[in-house]
Amino acid sequence: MNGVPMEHGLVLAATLFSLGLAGLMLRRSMLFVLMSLEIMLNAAGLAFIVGSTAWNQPDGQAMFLLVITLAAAEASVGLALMIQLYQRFHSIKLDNVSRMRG
Amino acid sequence: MILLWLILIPFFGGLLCWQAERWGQQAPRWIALGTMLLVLAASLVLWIGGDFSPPGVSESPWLLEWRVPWIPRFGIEIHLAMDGLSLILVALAGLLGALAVLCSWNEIVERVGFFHLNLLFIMSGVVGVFLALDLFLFFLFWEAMLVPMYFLIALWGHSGSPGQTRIRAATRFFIYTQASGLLMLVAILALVFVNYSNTGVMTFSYNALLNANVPDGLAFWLMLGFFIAFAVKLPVVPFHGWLPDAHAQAPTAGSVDLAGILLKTAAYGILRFAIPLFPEQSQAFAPVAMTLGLVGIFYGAILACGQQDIKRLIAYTSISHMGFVLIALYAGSELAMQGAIVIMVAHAFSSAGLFILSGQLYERIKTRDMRLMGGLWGRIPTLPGLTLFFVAASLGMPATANFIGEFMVLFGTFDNAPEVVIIASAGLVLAAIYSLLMMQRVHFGGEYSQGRLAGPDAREYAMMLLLIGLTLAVGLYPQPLLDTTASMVQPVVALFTDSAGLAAQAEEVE
Amino acid sequence: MELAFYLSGLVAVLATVGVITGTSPVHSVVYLIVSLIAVALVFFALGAPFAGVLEIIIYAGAIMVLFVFVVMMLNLRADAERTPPLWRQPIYWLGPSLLALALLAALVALITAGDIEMAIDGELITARAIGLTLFGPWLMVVELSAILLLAALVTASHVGRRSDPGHSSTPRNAPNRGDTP
Amino acid sequence: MMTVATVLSCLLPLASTLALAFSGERLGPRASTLIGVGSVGLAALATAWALLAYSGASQSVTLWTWVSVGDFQPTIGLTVDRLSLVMMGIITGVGFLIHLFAAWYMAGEAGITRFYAWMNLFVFSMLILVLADNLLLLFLGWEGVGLCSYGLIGYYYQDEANNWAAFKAFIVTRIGDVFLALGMFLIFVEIGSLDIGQVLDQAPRVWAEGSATANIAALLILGGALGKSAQVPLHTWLPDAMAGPTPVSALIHAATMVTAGVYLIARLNGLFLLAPDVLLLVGVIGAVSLLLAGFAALAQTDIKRVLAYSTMSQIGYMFVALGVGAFDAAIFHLTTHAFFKALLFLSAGSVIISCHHEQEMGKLGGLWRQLPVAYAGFLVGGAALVALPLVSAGFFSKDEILWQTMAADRAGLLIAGLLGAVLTGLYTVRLILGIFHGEPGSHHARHPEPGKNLFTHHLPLIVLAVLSTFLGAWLYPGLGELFPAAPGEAADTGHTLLQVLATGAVIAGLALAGWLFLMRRQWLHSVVEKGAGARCWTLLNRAWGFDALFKWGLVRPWQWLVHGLRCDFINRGMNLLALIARVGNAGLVRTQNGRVRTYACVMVLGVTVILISLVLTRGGGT
Repeated sequence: MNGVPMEHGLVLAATLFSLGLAGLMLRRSMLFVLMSLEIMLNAAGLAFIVGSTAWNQPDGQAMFLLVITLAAAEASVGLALMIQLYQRFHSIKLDNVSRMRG
Repeated sequence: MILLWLILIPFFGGLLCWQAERWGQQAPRWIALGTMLLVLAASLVLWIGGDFSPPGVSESPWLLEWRVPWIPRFGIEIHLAMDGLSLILVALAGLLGALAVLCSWNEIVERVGFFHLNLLFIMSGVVGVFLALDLFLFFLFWEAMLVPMYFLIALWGHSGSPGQTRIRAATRFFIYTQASGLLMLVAILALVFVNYSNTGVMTFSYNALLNANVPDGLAFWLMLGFFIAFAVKLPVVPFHGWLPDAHAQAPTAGSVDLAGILLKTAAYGILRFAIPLFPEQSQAFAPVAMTLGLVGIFYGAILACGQQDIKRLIAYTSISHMGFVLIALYAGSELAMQGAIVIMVAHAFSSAGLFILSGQLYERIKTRDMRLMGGLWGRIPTLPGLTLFFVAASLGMPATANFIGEFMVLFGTFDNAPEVVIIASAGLVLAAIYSLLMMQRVHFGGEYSQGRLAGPDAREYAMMLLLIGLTLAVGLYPQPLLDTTASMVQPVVALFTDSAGLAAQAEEVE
Repeated sequence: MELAFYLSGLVAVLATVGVITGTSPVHSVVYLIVSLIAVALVFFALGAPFAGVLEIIIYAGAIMVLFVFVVMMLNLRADAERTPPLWRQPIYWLGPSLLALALLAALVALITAGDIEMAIDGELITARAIGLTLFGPWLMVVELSAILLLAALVTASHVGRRSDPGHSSTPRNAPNRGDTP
Repeated sequence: MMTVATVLSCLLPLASTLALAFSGERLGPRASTLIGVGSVGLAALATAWALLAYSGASQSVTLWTWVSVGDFQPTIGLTVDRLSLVMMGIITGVGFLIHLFAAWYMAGEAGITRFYAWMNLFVFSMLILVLADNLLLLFLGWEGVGLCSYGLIGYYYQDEANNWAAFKAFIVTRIGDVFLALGMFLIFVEIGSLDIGQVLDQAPRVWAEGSATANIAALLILGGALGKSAQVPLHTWLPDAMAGPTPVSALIHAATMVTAGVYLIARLNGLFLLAPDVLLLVGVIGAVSLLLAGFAALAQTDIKRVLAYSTMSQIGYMFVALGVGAFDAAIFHLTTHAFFKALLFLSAGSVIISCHHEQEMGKLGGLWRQLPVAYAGFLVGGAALVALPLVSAGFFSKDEILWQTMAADRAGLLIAGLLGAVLTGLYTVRLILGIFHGEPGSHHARHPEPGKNLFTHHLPLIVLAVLSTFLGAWLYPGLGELFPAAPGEAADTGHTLLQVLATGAVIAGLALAGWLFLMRRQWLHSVVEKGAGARCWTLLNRAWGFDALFKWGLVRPWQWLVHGLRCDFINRGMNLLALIARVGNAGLVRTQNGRVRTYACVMVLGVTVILISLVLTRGGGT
């Protein structure tokens, strides 16, 4: 066997993604939700890199750059929202903030 | 072209009324009245000038016809046609429309213009239903009637008995009729597609679809689709839930229109579409339809006796009367079918009379609860006597139109279905019970409260005299009416009975 | 090289588990940084050093610093300590965990069912090649990322600014206060 | 000429009805009375004209064709023959006298206009009933008189009880009318015509004698007749109908409307002859009614109720006559009965008004000196009612009935008739003694205000009194050729014996009455006070409990039904659909709770399901 099979790289990306998803679903604190989102975006980026290196093409890495930009933008806006949230409600628990009554 | 104008006049009249409110409260009323009378006059002119003898083989069965393509790709046309039945119903709609305007003269004081816009739009839709021959156009008008009626109930209705709001009644009315209308749309589309796959021509034309060769099993379901749509509007008993609420909450004009014309569109639909399009299936379905009619007669009568609200009582009597119409339509004899038409006209007069009277009563004593009435005979001049007349008409007193209709139906049905007639006759006793109960509770007995109330003014008196005159005229000399519709009814009866004959032959051959 | 991949992959997974199960925000943030660095190592192992470097600089460096700042600024420790009793109960985490597991299983099944006969031999993709791609056919994407970042910057500075202290006593009744100048 | 007179006599009451009905309250009581009484007077004159112009042959006039659809061709057409002329004479003649009396009786009442409008409409409807040349038009008159009866029984509308009496009268007769209507349907379907002449012509050709269909048709018609003529079992409305003003009771519930059933059966005699079993049933029902009503009349305390049961009983005689095929005798008795019963009711009305609306026998008494005219009226009318031999009109007609019954060999009916004669004597004597003799029972009876008006009070009573004597019987022209031969026309043996027998029955009744009510009054009181006697009294007073039977058999179940269905359960069933929608709504709303985690979970669930299904299909595909 020569090198890492591509499946393994993808499975790693999938595992990270699922973990991020689980965090998103489990946690009520907005901080953890944002971190889970970061994990998921990162997993997506990993998948791009795996693809890029497997095909030996640089395009995947360009996509990774886009993903990382997105993550940065998302983190900055999300954190800004979180600060605002905390100032208004003195809590970052998303359940406390929800106003919809089903 | 005059057919198109019959639809457009109320439409434009409605728009004019809406705008005319800026010129004062009275302007929309006069405009609406004028428009209604114009439609009435136009139909009367057509009636006097028309030739209603049975058409020859090559002649068109229509008195007037007007068609232009509308959406040629789907074979949809604006195809209007008028025969005796449509003419009578259009004239009836014009008359009751005028009465509806008159009876809301003092009742409606808010948004007068918009009110009359809705009244005239209903009128426009109803006339369209009576004239449309293209099935798509028919469906369009069928649905177009609902919206203004919805507004009429929802915006100007009484917030009557506790727990029953007018919005709720309006919504219920809308949902019932809309849902059933969609069922009809499905049936229409299925019919058109079957015809398309058979002939390769996409058309919604009535004449073409009459000859559509629909497979037996499917035809039965399509017939049922049409039937249920009309049954909801008629209303036939399991689908009657909207009627009492709508009547009880609607303003007087709404009740008059609803009972006088809107219910008739259903009977018209059965007569024009459900039976001719599917004669064999209708024939097979007749026992069920008649049973439903019987159930309607008794159920309506029993419930009418249990009501406290005078308008609900009248509404349930409508269900009972429409039971007779349903029986007649499926009896398969000319006499019965003509009788059904007479009942339709008679019921329009008598129920309009009763609704207008209960509206006038409401204006005087501000309640529709019969427990709060009693002894009004001594308190209001003339009005109770007028009520008694319409009560007598409603219980089928001879010399009123209702008697002619009911007895023609019973005479005509007895040959084919004596058992149905025997049971339905008991309905005559029930009619007497609920009609007189109303009289007892409202006008007789001890006086619930003191004080003399105003009698009818000239406007109210004239409306009542007109309705009484018409009821008596039709009751004593219905022949002009019958002659007008004969040429329309005879082919339908022939279709109905022929298909029975054919079915019997087919069975023998097998 | 394979060894580096598998080892850092394992570290990344474990660190991520630490992130989502952690109770203290600060610990979680640190776990996340570990996870990101491990992923960066994976990139190196796969032969994408440019991406690895970017991962460390931007993710672990810039973004996570933001997180740390916010955690410190809001002093979230106290908030975090109150949570455990609630979410230790299996009812709260069993469902989502099983769901994520099922998704993972489905993904893995799909990936392995593909029969991809492809291996990553660790050949380097140089920064030059990436640069040529980025400023060649992907120029539009770069411009778009720039605009996205600008937009994020404007948004974050607008949303995140300190609101008018006069209204903070009745926060729930004035939800649109962010719009007032 | 005759037809013009006939149409005129119909139109005059109708015209006055319309004039009165649409005048509102502009006409004063005087003008209303003038129009109301005058029009019927003119109608009576027109009828007299028609009688004079009558040539012996029946004449028809068709005004217009009512409805014409296929075979269904009923007309608005009148036929005048002997029978209708006799009926017209009674309706307009007796009707006019009663109207005249009403002018005295109703003076000072509120709503005179309404009263005369109803009365004239009644006269019109009744005339249409007897003149109609087809069954549908007859039905118009038939229902019309029912409606007028409703309106007039409930004339004093403020009292709830009167209205319910009117309601009951209308509904019970309406039940009979439905049978009549069904009979009409059957006749039309089988014979193909509603014209009475054609029906009678065709019926023997279509139906064999005694065939099932003929029996059913006759039975249905009989049902209609029973309702209108208040015979068992549809008789319960008549005593309650006495709630109306007394002239109404005289005109509608004694002289004319209640005898419409007799007229109907006589008119359709050919149909009933085809159904001998039903004809016999007519006689049996008549006999039962006459006995039941005769007994019930013994135990009434209200003088009008006594007269009401007496009317039922006398109509029972007419039914007996019809039952043995003696149609002429039935109409004869109808005529004389119209005279003497109208007289009795009007005299009773005179007493009632004089004593300030007191009509309980117990509170009257000893009035014969103060109210001589009413007393005379009661004596003459009572004599005719008990059929006092030779001097009274009732004797001749009742004798004819009994004789025909004997000639037809119906021993049972004959015995019932004779027993009925004894009962008639009993209750008549009791009635007269109760009102005019003995001690006054109340203040009003001690100081009555007798009617003094010669024209409107004395004249009708005197004319009717004259007609109730043998003169009235002589006036009856006989309808011989109109009906098939009655059984008694052939034989004559035993007629004298029967007359003696009948006279004996009358005398026995009177003697028994005299003995009981004059000699043994105290004993009688003690018997009905307690024990079996009291129970007997209650049973008779309630007329054998038919009212309770109807109440528990029909009215209560109906009320339960109405009450049970009031909620409109079928509609509730349709509302189930709405309920389902609402439950679904409640369930789905719960998912829209604004929690990101829930949304994420649902999204992930969806993605997972899609992916798993992808895996499975791929596994299956390759």
